Amino acid sequence: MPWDRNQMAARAAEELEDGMYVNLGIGIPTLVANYVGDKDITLQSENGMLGMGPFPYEGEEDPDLINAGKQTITELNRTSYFDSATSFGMIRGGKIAAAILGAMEVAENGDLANWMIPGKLIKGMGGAMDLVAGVEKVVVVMDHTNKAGDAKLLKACTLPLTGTGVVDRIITDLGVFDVVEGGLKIVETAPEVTEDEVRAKTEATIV
Amino acid sequence: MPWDRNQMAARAAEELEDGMYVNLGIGIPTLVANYVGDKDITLQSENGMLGMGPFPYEGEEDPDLINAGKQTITELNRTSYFDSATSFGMIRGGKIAAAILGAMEVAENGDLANWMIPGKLIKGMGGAMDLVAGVEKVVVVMDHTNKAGDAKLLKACTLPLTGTGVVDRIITDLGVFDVVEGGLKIVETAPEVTEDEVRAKTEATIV
Amino acid sequence: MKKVFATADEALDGILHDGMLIAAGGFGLCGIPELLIDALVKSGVKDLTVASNNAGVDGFGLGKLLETKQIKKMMSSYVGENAEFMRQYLAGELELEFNPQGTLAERMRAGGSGIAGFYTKTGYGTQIGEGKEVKVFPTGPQGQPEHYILEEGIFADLAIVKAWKADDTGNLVFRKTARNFNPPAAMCGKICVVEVEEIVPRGTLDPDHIHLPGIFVHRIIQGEHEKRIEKVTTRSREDA
Amino acid sequence: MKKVFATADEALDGILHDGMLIAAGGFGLCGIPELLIDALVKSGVKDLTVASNNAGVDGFGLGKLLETKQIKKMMSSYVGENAEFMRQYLAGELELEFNPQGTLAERMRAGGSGIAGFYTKTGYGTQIGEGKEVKVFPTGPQGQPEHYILEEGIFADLAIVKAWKADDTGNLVFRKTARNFNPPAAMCGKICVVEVEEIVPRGTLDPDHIHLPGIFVHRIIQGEHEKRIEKVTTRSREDA
Repeated sequence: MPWDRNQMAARAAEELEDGMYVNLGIGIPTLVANYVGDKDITLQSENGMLGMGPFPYEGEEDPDLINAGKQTITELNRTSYFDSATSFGMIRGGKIAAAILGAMEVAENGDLANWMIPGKLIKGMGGAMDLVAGVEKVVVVMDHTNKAGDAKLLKACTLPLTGTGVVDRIITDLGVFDVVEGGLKIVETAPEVTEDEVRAKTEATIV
Repeated sequence: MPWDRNQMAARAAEELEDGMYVNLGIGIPTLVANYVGDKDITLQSENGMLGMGPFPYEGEEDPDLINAGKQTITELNRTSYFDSATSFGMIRGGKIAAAILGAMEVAENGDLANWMIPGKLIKGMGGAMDLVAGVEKVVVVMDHTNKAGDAKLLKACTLPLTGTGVVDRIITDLGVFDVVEGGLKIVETAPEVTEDEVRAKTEATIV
Repeated sequence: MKKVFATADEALDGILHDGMLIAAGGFGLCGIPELLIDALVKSGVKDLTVASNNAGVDGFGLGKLLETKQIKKMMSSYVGENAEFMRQYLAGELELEFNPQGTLAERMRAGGSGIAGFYTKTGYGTQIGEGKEVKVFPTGPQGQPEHYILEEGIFADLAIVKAWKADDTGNLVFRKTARNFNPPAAMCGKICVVEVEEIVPRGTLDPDHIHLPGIFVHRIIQGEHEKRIEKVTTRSREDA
Repeated sequence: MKKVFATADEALDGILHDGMLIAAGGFGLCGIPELLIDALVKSGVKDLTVASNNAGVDGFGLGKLLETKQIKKMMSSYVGENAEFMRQYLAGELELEFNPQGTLAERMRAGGSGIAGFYTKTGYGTQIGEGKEVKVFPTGPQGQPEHYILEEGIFADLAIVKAWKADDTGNLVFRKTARNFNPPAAMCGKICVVEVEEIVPRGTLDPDHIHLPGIFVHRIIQGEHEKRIEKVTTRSREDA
């Protein structure tokens, strides 16, 4: 049985260790915050905050306090604020231990595409290019295939890249995969998901 | 009669206009602060302060509050503190309207030497290279000749340079000089100092 | 040198010209210079290039300047919230230069700090790196070579910025994540105009806690801000 | 992740090795990490390269590490206050790489910010520019070409820093001009050890007014500081 969104987020949370500073992307990665448990994790929001707290209670939204997904949030007793230049200084400078991001495509060499579909969807890379270039460990959380059932783990990305050779680990609804020499390595599969099923739905070389 | 140190500083203060942010070097330039009168001048200290106040009263020295010459100083109601990277950001970025600096030698093309005498005196350039590269108007205040009576306004500097073509105006004990096409132009002379005397004590071309 | 002006119109008077490059602070709709944007709409200045992380939303923030077609080109990292933007871009009516978010912030800081260019790994091997100079530095964990691309400082004709408080010398304090791009945008403007919620007397801001010193600020106005929230997201009290 | 250590010796335990590159905060004797310098002397670590604006004075600050000859090379902008420094340098016992003060600060910030190199006008046409890449950018007032030199980021093995206050997550606040080189030095260290006058409970530092977020800080100690003044300069009350 493939993992649902929350199960994928919970699995991604296992990647995080005590004391880590972590950046979570928009979408499923945002849910990871719900599963860190007792671990001492500090969340960075690249618009200028370390120590991101949960969503505010109704009526307590502050327009001056949002995350990188533009959602209202709250602060914690460890929080600090800073400007965007400093924020990306720490990102590029390798101070963030892990980034958990969504993706449109990942290639077997770790190339990542998650910022545009030419002629169709133009959103922009936001902070993703800086994150993948600077952060120590890049974990991608994504559906294993698109809605048409086509593979999103490819031999080579077809969409414009966000970064080259930057992805370390991929968590999909079907399992967990590491980018290694020669292709992707299956670390584990979701319950009742077989390696054959994974191979059938993956274009990338599985080693 | 040549100007004394205080008269040179007073003359240099005339270069400053209302609203200017100004950096004063060590030595005679520091004295310029005593002569700004009612003009709304904000002094920058490149170790990380805008709005430098006077020396503290005895017993009120604060080890955390010094100027770039390492002297104890005070703050004003306009003061802000910042780190060295930001401080030199504003210097290189052209935000400082004027710098008043000392010099060992100035050449007729505006070259400045004020940071070392090879094999003899090794102090370092401190912030001077950044100041002359970034500040809009660079005014040098210096003795016209050295103790041996040799010219310090030269055709070309003999000492290692602080910057090339950076000096706009020079104030010496003998007068005020602008760096112009072809050499130095006498703007004014100290009382009873003749143009002949200036020419005799100057190696640089006077146009 | 009086820096305080009565209105946004007056604060922009005499410093606008068609084709100018404007750096704008703000992230999404948070910390955006709403009053100065309205004044730009009113001024009718056109053919603008605007460096701003986002382009507002339809009908608010920089979205207003897109509707009036006063913007010729945007330099941004993310424009996903703005349908009119997408329409103009796909129709070829608007130029768009994508900048990774950190590159955009650093380019602004660089321009304001006398740094003409800098080398970043961000964007190497992607569209963003195409046509840009590549240089190798031995910055890997054991000194291995890594690839960097050259990005240039942004030197804007005008910066428009929103802060929380200012004193009359232009010292600024920002509030929470509304700081974002405002300090780097302010730094890179030849002229920097700032709107604040409150102008306070000199000496009431702690000099240790001024986020942007007044030297970067040329004109200031105080005004009422709508501070629209883009995505109200809450938890219910029962979750607690 | 416990960041708070009991003593400077413990805070440096296991992270020192001969030949390492250390970035140190402070300007003159203001805001220098005096306790960590003492611990470095005690450790006996040697062949150090130290990036620091100054080299202390004879017998205090980095001057202590010069006396014990633990420093092989200094990267500094100004060393005029230190006779032992001058003696070792003129005798060829010590290497010295002069960096313009702003270049040194920016090199530290760059290294800590993933910027491998940057172009500055500072030092072009001087000894400092010799052997460095020159590039022309059209940054003059009317787009005229201007010359810049390439300076590289400093990536230090260790940063030693003095702050005023910290919380136990490493968020730092500095006081007045004792801030100076401390934030950029902290940023460029693979490991950053900080000494403070006071460790305060979480939540007591205003999150809007933290000068350096804890992410840059790995180890913290609290201790008594001598805070020696280099040049006591006063005015008499009669002048008032």
